[in-house]
Amino acid sequence: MINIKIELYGRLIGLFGQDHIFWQTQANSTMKALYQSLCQTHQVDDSIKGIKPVINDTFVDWNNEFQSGDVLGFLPPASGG
Amino acid sequence: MINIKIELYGRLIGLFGQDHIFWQTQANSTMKALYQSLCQTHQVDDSIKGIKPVINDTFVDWNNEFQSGDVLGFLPPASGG
Amino acid sequence: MFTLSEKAIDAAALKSQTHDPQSGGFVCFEGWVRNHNNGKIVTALHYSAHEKLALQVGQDIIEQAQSRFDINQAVCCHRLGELLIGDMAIWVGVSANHRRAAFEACEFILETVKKEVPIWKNEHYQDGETGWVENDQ
Amino acid sequence: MFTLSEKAIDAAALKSQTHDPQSGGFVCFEGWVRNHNNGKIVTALHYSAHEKLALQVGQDIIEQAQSRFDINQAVCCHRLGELLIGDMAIWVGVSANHRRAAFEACEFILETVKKEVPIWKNEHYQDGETGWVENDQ
Repeated sequence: MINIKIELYGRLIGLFGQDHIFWQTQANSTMKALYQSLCQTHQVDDSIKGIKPVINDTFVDWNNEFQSGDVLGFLPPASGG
Repeated sequence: MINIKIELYGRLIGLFGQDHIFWQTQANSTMKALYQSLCQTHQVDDSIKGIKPVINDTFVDWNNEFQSGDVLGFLPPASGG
Repeated sequence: MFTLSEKAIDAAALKSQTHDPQSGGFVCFEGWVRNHNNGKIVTALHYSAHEKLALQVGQDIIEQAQSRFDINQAVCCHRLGELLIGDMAIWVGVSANHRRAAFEACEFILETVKKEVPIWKNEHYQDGETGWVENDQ
Repeated sequence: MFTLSEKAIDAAALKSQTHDPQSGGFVCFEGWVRNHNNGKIVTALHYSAHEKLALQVGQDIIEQAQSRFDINQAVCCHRLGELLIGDMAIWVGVSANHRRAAFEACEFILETVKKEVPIWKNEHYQDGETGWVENDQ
């Protein structure tokens, strides 16, 4: 098992009730699998549609894997301006 | 014969070398006839294309007639902004 | 409102006329005197107008914009007299609930004022010549 | 340049960055906090961002505008934190030799920033509720 920090932004803060989560998960997991298990655990009904995954402040693909100590982020559609 | 004042604007000032002309002409003349005789007298080769005739600060038609004491104006295409 | 100004245009004062609490967007255009035109070096220019008709035609354009676009406030001021490089020749500002209408109305006012308001530009060039410039019709 | 500001946006300072002698036109957009949205009365709002990515994406949009349009200077600043009605949320300013490019680039920057820069709006309503607003995709 590895430790990661997950950062939530915009409406995801409202959805998960917090802006960051410390999480333990198995190694070699993808961003997509992590997000889905996060939704399941928090009983949040959400799809990945419109959300952009980020690892250590860099946009990544949903199939990217992460490592212990990484900071992961999930960014919902922008609503600036 | 009647007396009128003619005001020139924009590039017409350059063309006629002055911004106003006091003029004596026969009664019942149209704006078009006046402009043409003005060009002829001042040896200016110009058409009425793009020019707007004005009598006493009101836009008029080229076929309008004017009266003694009227102030006539000829406005070339605008170039503000 | 459409106005003419013999002095430097006060953009801040004009802008304050467009502010209101329901407006979400504000678009403004400023026309500045450039140092070049048609390949010649411009040092200054002079704007003259048929003032009475300019005010009348300008105000009519503002009212056309108000009826054609979903905007709140629209203001335009055109400078007259002698201008140097960098001076402001025209200011157009529009506030609206939504941004698209503000952009459209601002551009409409600018284009129509340039085409229809009886104002004329006389450019002074570096070589000492001057030239009456006409906008594309 | 694209910047974020925790304090009130200083439009005059941003505008001075766009001024240069060859520019004949300047277009700016200001987004103001409205007192209503989707039929609810808005009293305030809060903008948050992924700051590092917001700066990166925002700067990329400015550079896209520079290469797509014939413009001279382009500047955008987005406000973060707590804003009240009438406060400025975003400022976009573009200078160009000709007006059309300035209008097009200003609108391009605004639309693309709204769509792509990771900034989120949380509206506070008169009834005490708050809501995360998403722009049309």
